[in-house]
Amino acid sequence: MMERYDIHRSIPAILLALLVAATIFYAFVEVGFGEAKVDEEGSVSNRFISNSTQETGSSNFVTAVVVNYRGFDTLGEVTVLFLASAGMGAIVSALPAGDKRKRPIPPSLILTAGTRLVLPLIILFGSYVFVHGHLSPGGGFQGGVIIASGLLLYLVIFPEWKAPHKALALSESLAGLSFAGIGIIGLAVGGIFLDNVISGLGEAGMLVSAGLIPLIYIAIGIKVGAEMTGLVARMKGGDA
Amino acid sequence: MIGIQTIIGMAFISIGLLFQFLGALGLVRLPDVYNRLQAATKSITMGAISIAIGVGVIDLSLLPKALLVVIFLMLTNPLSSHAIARAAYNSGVPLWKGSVVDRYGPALKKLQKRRGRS
Amino acid sequence: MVKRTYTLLISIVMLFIAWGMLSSSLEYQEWIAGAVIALALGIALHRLMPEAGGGNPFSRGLRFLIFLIVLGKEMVLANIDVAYRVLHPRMPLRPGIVEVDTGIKSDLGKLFLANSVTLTPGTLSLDYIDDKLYVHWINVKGDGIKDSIEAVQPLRDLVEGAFE
Amino acid sequence: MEVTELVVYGSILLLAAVGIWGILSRRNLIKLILSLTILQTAVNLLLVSVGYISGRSAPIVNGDTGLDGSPIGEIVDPLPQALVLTAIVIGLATTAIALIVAVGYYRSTGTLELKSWSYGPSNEKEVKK
Repeated sequence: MMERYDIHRSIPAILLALLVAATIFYAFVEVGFGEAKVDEEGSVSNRFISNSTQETGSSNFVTAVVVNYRGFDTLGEVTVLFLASAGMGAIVSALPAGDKRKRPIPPSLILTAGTRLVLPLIILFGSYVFVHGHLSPGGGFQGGVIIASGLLLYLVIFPEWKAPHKALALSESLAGLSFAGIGIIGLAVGGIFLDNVISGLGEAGMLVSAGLIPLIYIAIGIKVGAEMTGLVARMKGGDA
Repeated sequence: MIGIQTIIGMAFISIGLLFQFLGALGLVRLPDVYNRLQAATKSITMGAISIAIGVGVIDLSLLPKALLVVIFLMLTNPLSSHAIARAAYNSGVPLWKGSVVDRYGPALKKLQKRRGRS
Repeated sequence: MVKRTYTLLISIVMLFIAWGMLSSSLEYQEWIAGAVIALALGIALHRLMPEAGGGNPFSRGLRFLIFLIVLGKEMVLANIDVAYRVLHPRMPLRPGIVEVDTGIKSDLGKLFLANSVTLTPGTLSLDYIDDKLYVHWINVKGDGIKDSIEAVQPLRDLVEGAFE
Repeated sequence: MEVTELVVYGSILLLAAVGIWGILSRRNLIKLILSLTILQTAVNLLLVSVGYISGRSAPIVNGDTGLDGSPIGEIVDPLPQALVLTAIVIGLATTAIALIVAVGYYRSTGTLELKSWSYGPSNEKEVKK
């Protein structure tokens, strides 16, 4: 059904949108774009910038903040993602079954062979991104989503493929457990949950450095990859 | 002082941009989906590859990554254009009226008949 | 069985080289991590990879290199061809879809043939039905039925040498 | 006002306006969810741009210098970027839930249009029909 252009609804909507845009402009034009606000003594960012390389050993400041200083928050974030995935599973199982439409045209040989050749490379790239989370842009969430996008490609090309939900759930919970377990190691040794107890290990800038941060990011990568794959497979519908 | 490396890299990037422009022009000028895809795929693959190599030449530490991008583009870009062309044909987009021959339509019909029977 | 082992080895080496290009560093830690990940992914996913043909890997690799060089040359020619057709005021087109009996059997060979056909001048691969490749050809020679093998020359022989 | 500032703030305002307009005036569920993600993008862009400092490099150390060879302290503020990373993940979770609700709506009603929830004089004809 084509959506009609509805003047009664659009004019107030446009006015409200312009009002909000004007408010944002008015509020943020005073902030000062591109000014060095972090150099003030005692600001949180300044504390992170000047100390985090020594304290965590991570070359990437964003990773140091996300996984070390706010690691507990990240654990909550991963939990939110897990809840979304579980909630989707619950909703899908309660839905009425979709109408069985006519079978789509099967993919050609070129596409299937190409997918089979490219998929391992995509998964390798995803692993590269989450293994190098403490050295370069990227990390567990991004790498996990790259892996899931590769499996989404596989799901599109081979529609008959049943996602192995049991294995996905197993790897997801094992990864989540190891995240929490690393946190408890910190609690046991350093007295703080998720304390980076071996931060001195390795030289900054090398692959083996930054203590527990790469381990946590690997766990997050596996967990996010498994969750996203399950989420996409459920979205496909049918037999979830 | 601009080094010779930068000049070569910039030359590669300029050639790539030229090819990209020609591909976009072909997308506008050529008559039907299949002819347009021909121009778009070839020019845009070549243009992107040329730009990647140019970046790799300017900063040599990026060259291996640029080559990996080149390999990936050469592997996946033809695949996507093939998928678009096939989907267009299967959903009934006609060939340009000046086309001389179409051997695919009859073969596809035969295949569908066979699939429907089995 | 021999072919499977061969595919496994090839895929591990391919993944390892890809890792090396991604990290582009000479640190031994990177290479160890790459070896571990390539090994794991190769063992887990080698059943998925299209099977490589048997035969002497070195002559095959050499032929693959020649294939890549010719492909590069053809890509440049293809772009000049596109430029000529697009910039010509009357646009010399004689398009059509032709059927080519390529005679290539392996999945990998078919994939590389189809991809290279798309990148060579004037042709775009559409589909494989019963081992016959259907090619959209922008400049059909003759009536498009007898001489259709010309659409996939000269890369067909190179693909056959490298993958069959 | 520099060109960068104009471009960044201009795109933020444009995205926010488009998102709000879409949420208020569209009735198709998929378009609603798209508008929501556009609005999220605007907010994320706003947060990152607050942490931007002109002339400084990305918050990553490469050996003894920053990524572009500047001294170590010369980086932009990493804190908003970490915050936005969290915001993106949470936004993704909400989008996923919204999409599955849309799938359920489609399966039970056979359409993605929010007919019975809409208001205004232009809809009564449709209801009668």
